[in-house]
Amino acid sequence: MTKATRRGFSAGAALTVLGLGKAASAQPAPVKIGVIYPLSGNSASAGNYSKMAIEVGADVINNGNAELAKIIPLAKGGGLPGLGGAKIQLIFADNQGTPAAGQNQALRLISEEKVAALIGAYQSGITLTASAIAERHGLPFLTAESVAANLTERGFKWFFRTTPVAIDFARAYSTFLKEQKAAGQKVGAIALVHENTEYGNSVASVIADQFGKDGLPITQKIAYSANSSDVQPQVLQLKEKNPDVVIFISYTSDAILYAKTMKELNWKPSIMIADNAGFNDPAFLKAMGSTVEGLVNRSAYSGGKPGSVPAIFNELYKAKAGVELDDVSVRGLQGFLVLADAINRAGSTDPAKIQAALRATNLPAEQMAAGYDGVKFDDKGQNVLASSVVTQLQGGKYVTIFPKARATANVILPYKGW
Amino acid sequence: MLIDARNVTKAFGAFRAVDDASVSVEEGDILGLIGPNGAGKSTFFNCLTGDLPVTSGSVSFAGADVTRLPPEARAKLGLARTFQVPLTFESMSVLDNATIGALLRHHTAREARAKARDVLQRVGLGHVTDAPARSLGTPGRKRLEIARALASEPKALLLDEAMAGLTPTEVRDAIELVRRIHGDGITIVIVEHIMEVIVSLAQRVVVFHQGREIARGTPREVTSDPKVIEAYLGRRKVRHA
Amino acid sequence: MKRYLFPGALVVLALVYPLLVAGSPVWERLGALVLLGAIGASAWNIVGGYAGQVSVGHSVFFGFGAYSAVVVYTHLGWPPIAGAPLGMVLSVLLAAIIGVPTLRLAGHYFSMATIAVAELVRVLSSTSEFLGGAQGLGGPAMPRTVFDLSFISATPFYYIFLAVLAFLLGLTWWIERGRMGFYLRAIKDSERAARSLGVSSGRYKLYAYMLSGAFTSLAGSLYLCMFGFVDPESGFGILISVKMVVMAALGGAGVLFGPLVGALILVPLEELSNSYLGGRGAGLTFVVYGAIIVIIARFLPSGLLSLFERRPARPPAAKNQPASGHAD
Amino acid sequence: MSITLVQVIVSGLLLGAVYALFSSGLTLIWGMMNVVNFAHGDFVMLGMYAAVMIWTALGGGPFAAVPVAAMLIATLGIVSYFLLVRHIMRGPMLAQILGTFGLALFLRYSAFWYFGADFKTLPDTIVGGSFVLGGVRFEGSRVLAGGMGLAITLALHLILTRTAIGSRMLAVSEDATAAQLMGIRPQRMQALAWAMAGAATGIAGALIANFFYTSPTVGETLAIIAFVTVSFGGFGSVLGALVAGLIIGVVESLSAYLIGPVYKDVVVYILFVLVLWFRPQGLMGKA
Repeated sequence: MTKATRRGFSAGAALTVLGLGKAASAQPAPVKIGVIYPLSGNSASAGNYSKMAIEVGADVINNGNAELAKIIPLAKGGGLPGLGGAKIQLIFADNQGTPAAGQNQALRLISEEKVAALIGAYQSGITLTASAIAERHGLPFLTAESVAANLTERGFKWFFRTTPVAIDFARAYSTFLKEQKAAGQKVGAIALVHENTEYGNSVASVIADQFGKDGLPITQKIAYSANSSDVQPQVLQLKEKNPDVVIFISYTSDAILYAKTMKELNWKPSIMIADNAGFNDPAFLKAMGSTVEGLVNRSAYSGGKPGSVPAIFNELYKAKAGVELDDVSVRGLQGFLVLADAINRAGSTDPAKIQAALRATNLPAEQMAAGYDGVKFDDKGQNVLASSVVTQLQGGKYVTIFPKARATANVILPYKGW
Repeated sequence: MLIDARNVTKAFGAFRAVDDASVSVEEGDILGLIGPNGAGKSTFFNCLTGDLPVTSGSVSFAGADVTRLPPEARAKLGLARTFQVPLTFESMSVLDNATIGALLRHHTAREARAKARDVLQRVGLGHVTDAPARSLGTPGRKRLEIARALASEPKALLLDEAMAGLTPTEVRDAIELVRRIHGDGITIVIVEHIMEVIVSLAQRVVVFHQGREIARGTPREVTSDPKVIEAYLGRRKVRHA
Repeated sequence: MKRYLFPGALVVLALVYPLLVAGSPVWERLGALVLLGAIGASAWNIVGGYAGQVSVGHSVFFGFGAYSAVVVYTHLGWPPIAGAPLGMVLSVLLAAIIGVPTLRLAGHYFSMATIAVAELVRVLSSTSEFLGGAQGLGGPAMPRTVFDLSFISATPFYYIFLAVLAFLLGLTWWIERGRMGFYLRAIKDSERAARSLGVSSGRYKLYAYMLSGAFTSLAGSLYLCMFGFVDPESGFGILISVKMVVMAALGGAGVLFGPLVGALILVPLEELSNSYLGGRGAGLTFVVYGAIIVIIARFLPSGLLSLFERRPARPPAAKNQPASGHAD
Repeated sequence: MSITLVQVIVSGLLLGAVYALFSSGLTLIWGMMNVVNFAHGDFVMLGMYAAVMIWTALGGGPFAAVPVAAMLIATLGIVSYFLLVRHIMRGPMLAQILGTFGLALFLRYSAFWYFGADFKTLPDTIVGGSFVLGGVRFEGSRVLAGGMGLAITLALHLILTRTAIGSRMLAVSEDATAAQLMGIRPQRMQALAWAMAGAATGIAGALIANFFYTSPTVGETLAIIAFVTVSFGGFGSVLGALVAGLIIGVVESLSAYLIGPVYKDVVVYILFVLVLWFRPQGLMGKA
């Protein structure tokens, strides 16, 4: 345990005692946290899973979890000790998948609901507009999953990001592939298939840059529009060029179609990498899990050994959502935990104090629900300890295979498929 | 020669609705176009107004070749028309309907409206100027179409079956109206299959049958023409069968 | 002077609204959103309502306006609002390019062609590096000068939008009473009859389309100034177009205040239902929203303002008018 | 021609037949009543959910799903007709957009509320895998959907043009008042048209669900394709929708393969606008 957390722990414990005394007479007013997610529209699936993950997080803080309490101080139950045992109240808002609704709801949460801080909003464009309102009103906004690079380049004082960004993914893939090359796998030709909205475009261009620097040849780049009704032509293009490695950057609906179509047309590369989103969606795994055995993915969710923070949260989440934690939901959960920790340390719902506490955040790896090396923000509000692991689908479940230090299983190549 | 159509042919695919028809109208004439249903007279009529482009042949109006001109350009030259099934502007008042026509020669809406009132008075719609056009019955709509066309101050007025669907009394009123319009110096072309109307109105008549002109002359001449009788009677026989 | 009562009351209410809700940023913003919606729908109304050419692809102009504003900021460093005139000029040109081939189309074909053009532009914009591709472009993150229109409160936007809407409605009113207004309504009722009376329908439809496009573009620029971000979906998406149509139709298309009334109903309905139901994440917002639209369409197919229309006689049952009957 | 190109064309044709199938209901309503159903995509979506439900709840395959979906969506069509469409038809064209768009949102989010936001797919074991013919691979579910698409679209076309009931429906579409004088009840014929369109749409949904993902918002994607297909083919013409569907399917596949998937929609839209430029009434519409 690091110094910082031990201090946090003892201070928290002391305040809990005080808080309990108060609670007997009057329960302090709950701390409201505004949560903006796509709860309708095309990304509603992801939004609703993240919502449940955050609810699990809030439940742990409000009502406690004995196992987690051993590792995470806030998991003792009884709310936020720093605020006299105030419970956390989540106020959810639907961004409807539009930047306008995202901003309107952010304003409502700030001015009507008087939330202490905001978290959201999944799509980068919506995070951009929603956080602009928070900035003007001087209220902390934390994004747990928007990866667009420009978000942290705006000189905002109230904006924080816990998630790794595209460059982190790109480095992870690059290192992983170089390792595989050294181990004798062929990586002579790499194809990049990406959907053509913000997510796919930005990640693809960062990967292309990084691979260029690292001498990994991208021989084929296929952009396609999300929500395609047919992906046969794309798969046929791949089949023709027959690259050794394919990296897919796709949403769920497309991921399903690619998996189906590759099986239909009976073609597979020797390494198939899927950049998260679609291929990690519980809906995708439910539907297509058996046809993409051996798929390599990146994830912020690393599984972990029984008794670890991710494993315990996974059990809690599974009981609520009926599916395992995945990359998106675990990032949302982690973002929420960071925010709750900061509010607790701030000891107040005063935005400036929360902002200061967020700046001072220094959480160690073992407290992480996500597979980060910890949480610590730089001047721009980016979590410098964010990282992702590389996972592989083995026996219908994702296991961590890279980096070595976190690996829970060995790499099995070539890609098996169906 | 106010209207001069030469060798007009209008084909729909292989079917020639009008086949090589030539008709000319002198200024101040009342010309009747008659023929049984499907004879091509309405198609020919629409070629004159520009609603249908001709397949071959030429049309000139007031000395200008208008063969390739759209209907609105012909209207500007002074060619006005009514429709077989009245196409009144249903959402507007009677006055506004006529104002649209008057706007062709009047610059402001105010002047056009004054002109429109005047014309409505003349055709006998002066008492319903503010009523919505959709409240009129068939005779009213036909009258309104005539008023609208007159408000555009045309040289020639082309009437497409203006009497169809009217009662005998209404037909008599309408004939009276057309006479008055003609009296104001407006050339009239009238498509009709009620023979009585043609006989009492037209100075000259052209008879169509199966897309071709089969007879022309005064009403008296054509009604005694055996070809015309056959065309009409032949058709009547079919109807009875 | 009963006919001035409604607009008069509306004007007074519009002027004092921000004072009535001062202190509630959400209600201040709601006022601005209503006006912004009304500007878009009123602009659409010129061609869709008055001329009866139902464009379901007006997002093309909206997106041009929004992108023009953000592009002058991104590439030239100007305040976004400086892009508004550029957007309007480009939209007029674009309207001419789109209008000439599509305005010849009758009824639903025109609607479908406009959808196709808007989708085409949306897809192309997402491949354009210059326009920020699929990621979209953001306006100034921090206000640099007052011209960036980056206000904390929505009230300045409210008055800017109100001025624009007043100008647009005034212009529409002036057009409605003049030659062009008569001609557009005539074209809507029967293009064939209008042409027979010397109305150059193609030209007037195009004028209406260009004018409508220019103001829709202005709405897009104003949207960008307020929200500070546009991407292909929020600029050119089909939902933007449909909302304009629905607002105008709901209030009364081809009626001066119709779009405003539509916006007064729909925008608060959308915002409030999202605020109260959206957080549950069950999609209830749109169930309610959809049901209300259906009910209005069912009972007032000509829009809410038709309630106040004087109707001396019932219209005859709708009949199928042949588009070009040349029966013999 | 390379075998890959043949594969691309075959996949385009099969896709096109499906486009035709789910557009035929739209064109029927459009041609018969001059009503554009903006909720059409959501009718397809409900047909898809019917298939998903039958599989997950009862373990039934397409042979159970197709008739059930047909009946369900036909019923939905009749209900929509009597409760909504019949009334808005009297109003201006805009009322149709208003009413059917409201209906679209209502149906889409009712499904969202009931089924959740998840993407659902059917296992491809329901309709046996795939087979190879002359080097070209055919997938069972697509062949089934494409084949039934062709069959049902043609059947619909024949019903409209060759049967007594079809000519009655056409009579109503041309002049409802005149048809009434001839003893035809227009409302009955129109309700029947909605039922037939609904049945075709439901079948389309049930078949598409076998190779496509099902989600509450899938209808939006499909609706735009259907609009383009129908106006491309000429509204009211089922045969036109079939031809247009096949053309669009092949053009999409070829341009995705040859130019790039991002541009396939661009090519289709440009083609569409060009077709309307030269034939404002669509490929097979009445002039």
